[in-house]
Amino acid sequence: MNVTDIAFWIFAAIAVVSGWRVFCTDSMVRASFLLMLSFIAVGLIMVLLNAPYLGIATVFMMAVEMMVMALFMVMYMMNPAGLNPMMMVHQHRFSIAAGVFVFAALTGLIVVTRFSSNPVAPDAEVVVGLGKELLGDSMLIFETAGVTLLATMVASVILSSRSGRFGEADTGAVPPPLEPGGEPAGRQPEQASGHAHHHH
Amino acid sequence: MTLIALTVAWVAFLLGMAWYIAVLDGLWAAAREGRAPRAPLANPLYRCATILRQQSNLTEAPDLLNWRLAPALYAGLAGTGVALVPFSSASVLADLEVGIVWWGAVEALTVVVVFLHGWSANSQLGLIGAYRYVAIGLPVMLISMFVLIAAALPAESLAVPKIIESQRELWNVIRQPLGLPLFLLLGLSLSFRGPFNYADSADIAGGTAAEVSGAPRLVWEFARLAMLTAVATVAASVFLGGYLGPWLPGPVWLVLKTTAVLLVSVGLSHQLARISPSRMMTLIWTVLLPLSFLHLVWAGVLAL
Amino acid sequence: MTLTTILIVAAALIGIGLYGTLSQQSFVMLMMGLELMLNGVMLAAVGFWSLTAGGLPTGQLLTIIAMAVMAVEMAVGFALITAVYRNRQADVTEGLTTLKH
Amino acid sequence: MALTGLLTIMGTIVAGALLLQWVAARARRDRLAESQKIPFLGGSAPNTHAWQRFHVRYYSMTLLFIAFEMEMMFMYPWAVVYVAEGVKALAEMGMFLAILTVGILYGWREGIFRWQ
Repeated sequence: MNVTDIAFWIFAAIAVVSGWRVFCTDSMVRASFLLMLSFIAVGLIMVLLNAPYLGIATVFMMAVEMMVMALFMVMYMMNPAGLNPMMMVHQHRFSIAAGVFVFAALTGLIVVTRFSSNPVAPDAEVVVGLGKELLGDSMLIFETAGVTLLATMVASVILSSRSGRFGEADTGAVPPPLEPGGEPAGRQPEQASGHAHHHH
Repeated sequence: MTLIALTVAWVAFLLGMAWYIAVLDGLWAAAREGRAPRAPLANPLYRCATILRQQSNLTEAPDLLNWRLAPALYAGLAGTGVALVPFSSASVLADLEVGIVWWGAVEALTVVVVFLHGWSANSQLGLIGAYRYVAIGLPVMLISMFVLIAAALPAESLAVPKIIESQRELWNVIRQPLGLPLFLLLGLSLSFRGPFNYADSADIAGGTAAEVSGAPRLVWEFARLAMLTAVATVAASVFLGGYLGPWLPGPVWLVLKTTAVLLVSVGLSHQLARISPSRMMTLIWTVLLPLSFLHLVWAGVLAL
Repeated sequence: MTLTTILIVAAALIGIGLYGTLSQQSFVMLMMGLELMLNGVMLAAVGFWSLTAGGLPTGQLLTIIAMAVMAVEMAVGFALITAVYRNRQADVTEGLTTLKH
Repeated sequence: MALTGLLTIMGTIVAGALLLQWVAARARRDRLAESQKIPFLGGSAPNTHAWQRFHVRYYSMTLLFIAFEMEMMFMYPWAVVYVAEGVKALAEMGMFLAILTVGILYGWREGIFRWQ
């Protein structure tokens, strides 16, 4: 076992254990940063696999995404810090069984399959290769990704922004009732949306 | 052996530069108040001793693990930032092929660490600092990435040593004049000083550090200074040619350039006024980001 | 570090992610499960690229596309959660019953 | 291995900083009274925990940011081959950035760079 192997096993253990702890911790902020830790460990494994660019880029992309994830946790969770522990799960046994089954099936497949060995040369200029690919044969993929990202930006702004051109986005919104067919429960958006001048 | 020697050298460099920034800050404060500075060189050390003698504060039910980890990780990230920079053409601690990508990761992780620091105290003012910092820290990152990518164009590489070597004839600060000022703004944001002090400002009683005293506070304040040092070291290498220079040996040039960049940064942080976070966010997206686009186009056309 | 071990680690991540996706009630935690599955997929893709594809550039591109999918999923997912929350104040999957009636 | 130096300096500094905090905590035996642990609010007593649902007023910006930041993934490899590929690289990235800039302009027009 050489240094690379030891490093791989450490990173792999971090990735799997922190990925598992995501669903066990009560604190939502901890959960999103545990997921980030899992991504960072996978990124470092990628560096070991001769993909330094992809690995390090995973680290920064995921750090940003999990930061935003943590913000949304605070916005949408009753109890973002897990001060009173709770499990919010459904079909729990089925989910565990599905997860274990998929892992076992994949592992079985992996163990019986024989993979051809054609490793990347240690001195290969992988970033240059990626750049050439982006600007050459895969140019259309690259530009399509641009359009896709534009569509994402526009869609997420339309869906999430409150102050639209046609008035506030939550005008007329009704919270769900506690019982089916009952009275709307919780905050009434009309009263809280800054239209106090209607009452004059 | 070289690994250990370089690590020790970089940690010593960080400590020395942190002391230097603290001295500059003291001198600046004295000049603003129109009084003669008292023991300006020893003052940072007195301050260290004072903080260390304090009791470490605790709050009700904090996230203690993250609260103690956040300052340590922040300082560690600053350390990995300087590790990318070579002292001379032969000595680089982290010889990463994708150095400036790692620098991007340092910026992103800094936002995470500062948020955690403000979050884990379970105190209102700390959280306000944390939320504000994310609003500014995220978009500022884009600007610095554009600026660094522009510097990578003539070097045809993402490694910091190659970017330095590409400046043998002409430093990037002349070739790409907008780069250094934009990058210095990032430095102020990463160590939240002056116009970019949205995390630890006085209007929220110290923000993320409002509840922090004793050794954790010492580590936190050191980490802020170390992060500014890391930014200055990277700036000195990417825009001012790093260890390149006539007559003197490489490491001396690097130290000289870093101290000069730090002097300018500290000056900016004491001179510029702060605006409200929402205005700053608009300013970043609508003024600074287009400026960095412009900078990239300029660098691109020049590199053809 | 062989391809087999890498793929088993990836399979473990996918399994845990699937568990999270199926079991979590809250929208945001459900997305964490999806992300964890994509994490495993990315690891497997880079493993194949590095050890059997001989460094074919398109293999790296595949990973980047997976990452882009993740970014799109997050941005649109959170935007949808915001829209749903704004209109119905629902933050768990059980809160959405429109399709049942 | 490229990671060795990076992880060494990170480990050294993080371990040193944690050690300092631990030693300082061990050296002082006096305990804080519970009343001293109340979060600082300029003298007034907090009536809620700080950790609760919070309306982060720039959430739309963060979503736009996630989508926009993806473009960095394409820009780094582009920068490496830029000189070799020449005008073609400039044109392709110009187009890509122009497409994404439309998104930023749209977001600006919808007012997402302000507090919502």
